[in-house]
Amino acid sequence: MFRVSRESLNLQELVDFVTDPEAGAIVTFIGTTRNNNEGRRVIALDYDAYAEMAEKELSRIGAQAEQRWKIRRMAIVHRVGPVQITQSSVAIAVSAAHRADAFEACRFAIEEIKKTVPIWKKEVFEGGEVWIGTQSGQPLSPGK
Amino acid sequence: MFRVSRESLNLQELVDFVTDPEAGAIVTFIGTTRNNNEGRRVIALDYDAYAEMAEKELSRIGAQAEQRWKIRRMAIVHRVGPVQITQSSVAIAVSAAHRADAFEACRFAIEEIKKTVPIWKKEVFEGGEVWIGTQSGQPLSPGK
Amino acid sequence: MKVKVKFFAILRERVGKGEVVKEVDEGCTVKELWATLQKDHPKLAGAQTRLLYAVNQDYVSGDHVLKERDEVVFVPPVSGG
Amino acid sequence: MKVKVKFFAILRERVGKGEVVKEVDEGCTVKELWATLQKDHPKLAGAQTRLLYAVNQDYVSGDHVLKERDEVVFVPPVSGG
Repeated sequence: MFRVSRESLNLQELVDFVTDPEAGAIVTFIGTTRNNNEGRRVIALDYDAYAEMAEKELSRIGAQAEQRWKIRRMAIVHRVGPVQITQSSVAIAVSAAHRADAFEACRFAIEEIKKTVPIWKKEVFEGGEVWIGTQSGQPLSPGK
Repeated sequence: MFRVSRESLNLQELVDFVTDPEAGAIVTFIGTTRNNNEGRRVIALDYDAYAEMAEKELSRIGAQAEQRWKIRRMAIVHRVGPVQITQSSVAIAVSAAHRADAFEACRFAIEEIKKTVPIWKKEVFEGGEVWIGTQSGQPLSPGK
Repeated sequence: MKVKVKFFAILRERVGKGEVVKEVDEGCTVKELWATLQKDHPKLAGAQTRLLYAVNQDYVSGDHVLKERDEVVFVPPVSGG
Repeated sequence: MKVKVKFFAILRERVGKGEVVKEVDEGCTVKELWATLQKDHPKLAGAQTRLLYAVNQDYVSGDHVLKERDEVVFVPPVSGG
């Protein structure tokens, strides 16, 4: 299950999806909107996604994790649209026979999501808003 | 929330407990009964606990984690009694401002549980049963 | 030939819409397409911020040659999670 | 004086009950209590398997001296999780 969704995330749905009789461990990660960032008072995060490609990239992360670790199943759902304080923007669940694999694959997944998946967060804070990762007000031009 | 319980575990309850406006990450671990172990076909695990002391030890693990990592909240619930295949024996949830702390503290908690908390699992498998960690049929005598 | 360009995040805001269809010459690369877009939308022009390129939902290099009906996305630094 | 001993897991099964109250002498250590219990319950006697000791829900060493009404638990290798 690799999905971009406008609805609020249901962790239990992911856990049910990865539940497996051969699994002895399930590790989950949830990213939640924090009320502060770099000294700013955050009101909400607002996510935009290139959804079709993002789902493809999430599947690729799942396939990579399966190659690197002995895992049973993985599920990732990323939300788009506004995500209020304490609400979840991303949920990952991984099952494995043994816990070390589940922990490492789950950690890998969130690190990769932050690197390669075409999803962007705009931070709405008291006094303004900013697309994270993009210097505010600076013009854009292509890399190599 | 550090608890030993006879009821089936509710992960969402733990996640709700650790949800915090200062947290950007929640990591959870669930231990589930696997259908096989060391070549045996497992039917169920049956947990016994010295409940009052186990809860004290779980709190101690929480306090240690708070000293070592920058976490917001932690919850651990361990089940006693029979736990069928795919069902959960233990659930841990940790929230933190940043994900590295949440991952490390959660991993620490499950490793410590397996070392110090007075809870024991009996594996019921096809053809017999065994208390894990105790050589079957061998008499017992004190250490140092 | 025609290609479709989709804009997301800060690019969507600067262009003021999520999608344009562009007429480009045979042999046009994604990097060349970007240069054309900067002329159409002056707010896209300017200094150096790392962009990646995706064509039909796969990352490609800047000298990737476009084909009829390709879906092109210029990917500002991602920040999901 | 009297102390309460609780049995769990494999010890509970071998003794056939979860709890006994034992009369012990002043100055009795947990290790000495274990020796007494082995006489009462021959199934507890025998070779070397690591046991830990807990008194009133804290781990203690074998030479910990018992007090009236202490709650004593002999802890076989734990296997929670």
